[in-house]
Amino acid sequence: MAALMSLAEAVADLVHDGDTVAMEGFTHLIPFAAGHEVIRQRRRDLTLVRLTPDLLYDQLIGMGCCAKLVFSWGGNPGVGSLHRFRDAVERGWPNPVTIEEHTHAGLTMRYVAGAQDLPFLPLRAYAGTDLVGRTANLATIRCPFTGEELAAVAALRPDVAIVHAQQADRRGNVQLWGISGVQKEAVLAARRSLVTVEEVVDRLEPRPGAVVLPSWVVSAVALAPGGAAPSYAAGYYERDNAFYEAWDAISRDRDRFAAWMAEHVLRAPATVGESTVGDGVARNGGEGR
Amino acid sequence: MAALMSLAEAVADLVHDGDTVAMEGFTHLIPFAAGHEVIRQRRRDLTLVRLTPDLLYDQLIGMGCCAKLVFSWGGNPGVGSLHRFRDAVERGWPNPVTIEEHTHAGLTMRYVAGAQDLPFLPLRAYAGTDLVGRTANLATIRCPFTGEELAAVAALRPDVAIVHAQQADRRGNVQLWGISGVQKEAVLAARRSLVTVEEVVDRLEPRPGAVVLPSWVVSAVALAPGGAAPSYAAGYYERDNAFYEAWDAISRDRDRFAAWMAEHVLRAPATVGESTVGDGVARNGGEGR
Amino acid sequence: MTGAEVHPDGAGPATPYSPTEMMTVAAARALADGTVCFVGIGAPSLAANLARRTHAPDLVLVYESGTIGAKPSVPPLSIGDGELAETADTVVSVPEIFTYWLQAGRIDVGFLGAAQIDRFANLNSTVIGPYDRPQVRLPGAGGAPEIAAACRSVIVLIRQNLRTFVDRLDFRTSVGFGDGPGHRERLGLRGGGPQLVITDLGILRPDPATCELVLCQLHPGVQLDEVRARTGWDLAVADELTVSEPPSDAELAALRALQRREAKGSLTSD
Amino acid sequence: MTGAEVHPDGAGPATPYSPTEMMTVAAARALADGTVCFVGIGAPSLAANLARRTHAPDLVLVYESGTIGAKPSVPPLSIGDGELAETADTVVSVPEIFTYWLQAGRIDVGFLGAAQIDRFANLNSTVIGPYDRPQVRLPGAGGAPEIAAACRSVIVLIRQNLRTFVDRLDFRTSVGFGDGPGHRERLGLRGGGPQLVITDLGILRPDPATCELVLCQLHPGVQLDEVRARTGWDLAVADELTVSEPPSDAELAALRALQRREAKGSLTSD
Repeated sequence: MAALMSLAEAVADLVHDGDTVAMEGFTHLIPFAAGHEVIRQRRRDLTLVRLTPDLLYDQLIGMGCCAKLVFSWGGNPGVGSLHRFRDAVERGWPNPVTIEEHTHAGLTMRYVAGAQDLPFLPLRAYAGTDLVGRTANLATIRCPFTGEELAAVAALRPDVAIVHAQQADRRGNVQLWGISGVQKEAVLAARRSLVTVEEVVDRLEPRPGAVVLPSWVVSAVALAPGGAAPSYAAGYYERDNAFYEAWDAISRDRDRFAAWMAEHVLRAPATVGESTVGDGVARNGGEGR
Repeated sequence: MAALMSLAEAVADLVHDGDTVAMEGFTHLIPFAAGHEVIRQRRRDLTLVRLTPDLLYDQLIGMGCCAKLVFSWGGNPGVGSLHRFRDAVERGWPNPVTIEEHTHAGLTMRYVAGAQDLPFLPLRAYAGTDLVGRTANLATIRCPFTGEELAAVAALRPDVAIVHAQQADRRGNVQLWGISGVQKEAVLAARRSLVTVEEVVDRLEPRPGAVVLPSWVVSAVALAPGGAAPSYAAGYYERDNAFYEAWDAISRDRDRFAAWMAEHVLRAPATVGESTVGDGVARNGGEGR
Repeated sequence: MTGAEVHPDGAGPATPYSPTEMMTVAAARALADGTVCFVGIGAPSLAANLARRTHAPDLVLVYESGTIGAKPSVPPLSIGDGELAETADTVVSVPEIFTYWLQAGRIDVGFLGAAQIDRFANLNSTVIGPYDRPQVRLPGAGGAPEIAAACRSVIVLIRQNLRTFVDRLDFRTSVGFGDGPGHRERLGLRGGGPQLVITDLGILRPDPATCELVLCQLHPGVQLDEVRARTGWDLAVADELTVSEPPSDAELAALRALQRREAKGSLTSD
Repeated sequence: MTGAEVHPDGAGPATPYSPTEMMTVAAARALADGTVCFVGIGAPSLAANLARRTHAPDLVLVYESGTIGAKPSVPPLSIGDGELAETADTVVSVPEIFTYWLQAGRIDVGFLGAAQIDRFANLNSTVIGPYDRPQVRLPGAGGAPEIAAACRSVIVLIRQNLRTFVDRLDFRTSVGFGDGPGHRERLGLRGGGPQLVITDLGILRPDPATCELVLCQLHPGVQLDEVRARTGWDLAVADELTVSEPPSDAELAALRALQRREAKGSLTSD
């Protein structure tokens, strides 16, 4: 059963230095508030996993939380490069970051294999690309019926998955809707999971296209209204496109980045144990606008 | 793009003697009307595929349409045996039926592999059971990362998949909701597909838990109100449990079975080309009550 | 599924009950509250729904039709009954239920029935007689082999007699402890296997060392000799054989109310 | 993504347009109505949405975020923009979009961009310089390798100059025709590969025999020498080199209306 706790408590409980952490959300429902709490709690040596490391991972990398990045597309969607990601990979600042690089399909199936508790899954992918031989957790496998050779990816079992959803009920059942990406797979593949939510409701009203995570497969639920901003939460708020564009200039320079993070993320600490569901973490919403 | 046509035309067009035909519906939305049309059009030598061959397949087998059955559980749910299925397998009446027998998980993954256009998928299944060595399209495979041995099932690509849904729109987009079984996978795995629907509507209103099949992956849509009876169609009518119980006695005796089929199925022909969407096939509903 | 009524001897509750009712009540009692339970139709569904109405209101019922957290008011006649979907926390596809949920090891308890069971709690639900020349063709595997393989623990519900408790299965549909100690591990099965076999006569559990079923408990009024006579092998018996608590009035009332609703549902579904 | 405006010489439509607009219009024209199109963000999305508003109202737009049949009123800034989901025929998970839809070969046309392209239309979107000591680290593969592998046909949109049209890729992210004839087949790739490369200078198509890109069409006002000078290999040129029809007033109006809405969307999303 998911425990309802404050975001600060949940991150303190669930995310440890050296963990493999997947924060998912495919352009929608990106768990910014939770990622910022990870930054505030100064986690180190994380292996960060995410199909689309965008602004949130740029921030985590730039703040020195990340030792290794497992990903398939690292950019600022619709804008361009991730400068903190590039600075880490190109120049090792603030620390060297090793990478394990996949295609969307391949990394997706790593999660799916994890969620199914299979050691691998086959797929048609990677053939003929220079990723072959350079990317760990990628192999080939021969079909026992046709003899055909396919790609195989190893299951991914993060220590923690962190996702953001629109709603949880008071028992910790979670519902999210709209573009749902690989959030279900990330949570089901992970050993522990944290779901931040826009609100806690008495009853989850079934929605078209909703993904429901029963309370008993979630470790903790934390209230974090606005917790996906500057990405969006369908039914709650829209994507702050202007901030995505502004991030390009903020993140290009190391000092300006550091100053921005100090002002907008570090100076908004949610002290462990201090806050309770319903107030302590609401502040995370709306930052970076 | 799915063509809207009468059920009789659709079956005449899409289902040929000797075809591999999957009629799916996991206790819900079983395509009885379409199966009855297959019986009326006297298709022969079909390889019939279905996780749960229940009353509809008992009827198809008893009427001599089936040469081979690929399945995982053949019974009258909540009641007992399928007598026509048993008569065919135990005594070869009205014709011998060969079987390829799986577990639910295994046959399901055969469809999933087909829908993904993979030649096989691995799963944790069958190990230690007497199905191993007796069941075709089942092999073992070794994980290239861990060395672990898993089961592998070959992709299933039916010639035709037939499913029943609540609604289609006028462009042939299909929506079904409630328990959705493996219908999506069956349609996506098949070379051709027929969807019968309770009604054709101007616009599909998104529903919680709905499966949507875009028109461009469906071959034909035929109106068949009541077409899942005596199973049920969520939002339209309930399961006729009394008929499932009555079927035990009707089907136990060859002559009584033949007489019942003559009266309730054969005598309700939908002539090819005669009917148009909106009337010709409505009669199929409610039979067997 | 009815049997001769048992009349308690006055020490316990006064309501007479059938051996089948005893079996169902024993199965319900085995489910701790909060357990995630993979349920088939018939006796298992009845037992699980009885538990939910008595001591285990937060039991999580998962049906192979894809309904997770179903809370039916009537025991379903089919695993796809509409009410399962309507009352569920979520309904997923059949591919998903077998991969993300069952195979992934998320289920605490799986219920299984069978036509035959052997001393290692292996089960046959496929065929009586030779596979290629069946004497009785049974429905087949369904979800059973993977339930037997993957659930943390399995409860088998089966009536006990010489046709069901056999020395050698005609077909091994689902693996209990295979050929004995270590066999599940060699097969790579991840669940704990059948920890409880509940019959109309009593309750058996696997010996932790030999994996063979041991009769641990008799239902009230059942004699040990009768159980031995209805078992197709030389039955192991626990040193301390206990006797089941008879169904309480509350349990019987809840069970019978469920069955009345079930019977009504089956006649009025149109 | 702007360029010097082209002023038609009076024979065609009167509205001046940029090379980028020509490129987008050419891409839109390549999409027949009813085509099922896998769309990325930026130029491809703009082109597909332009086609939908001009000659191809029944174009089926599939985005890798899982939206199938999306009908956005504004070209999305991100493949996950809310309006894609709101207007889609259905929204599926990312695992499903890559397996049941893309991998299964259900997509007619995939759009790709890249930082580098070679003569066999292989693409680099991963890195400039050595992989382990990158000069410029690019976003990486995303969905591109599987789009390149599985779609019935691929359209590449890329600006043409000596940085993009290179003799040797720094990294092969997505396979066009690999090392030449037969290579796709040997790799087991099922789609037809890049059939059209649209640049700001003209249009290239693979030679059916050699698989090498051949310049087939120049955009109005572009000289052949200029294209050769902006290509990092000895460019093959078709015997009959045609000239693109300039963007019509209707096409330009529709395109600019889309871009105005896009710009507005990006400023007022809060």
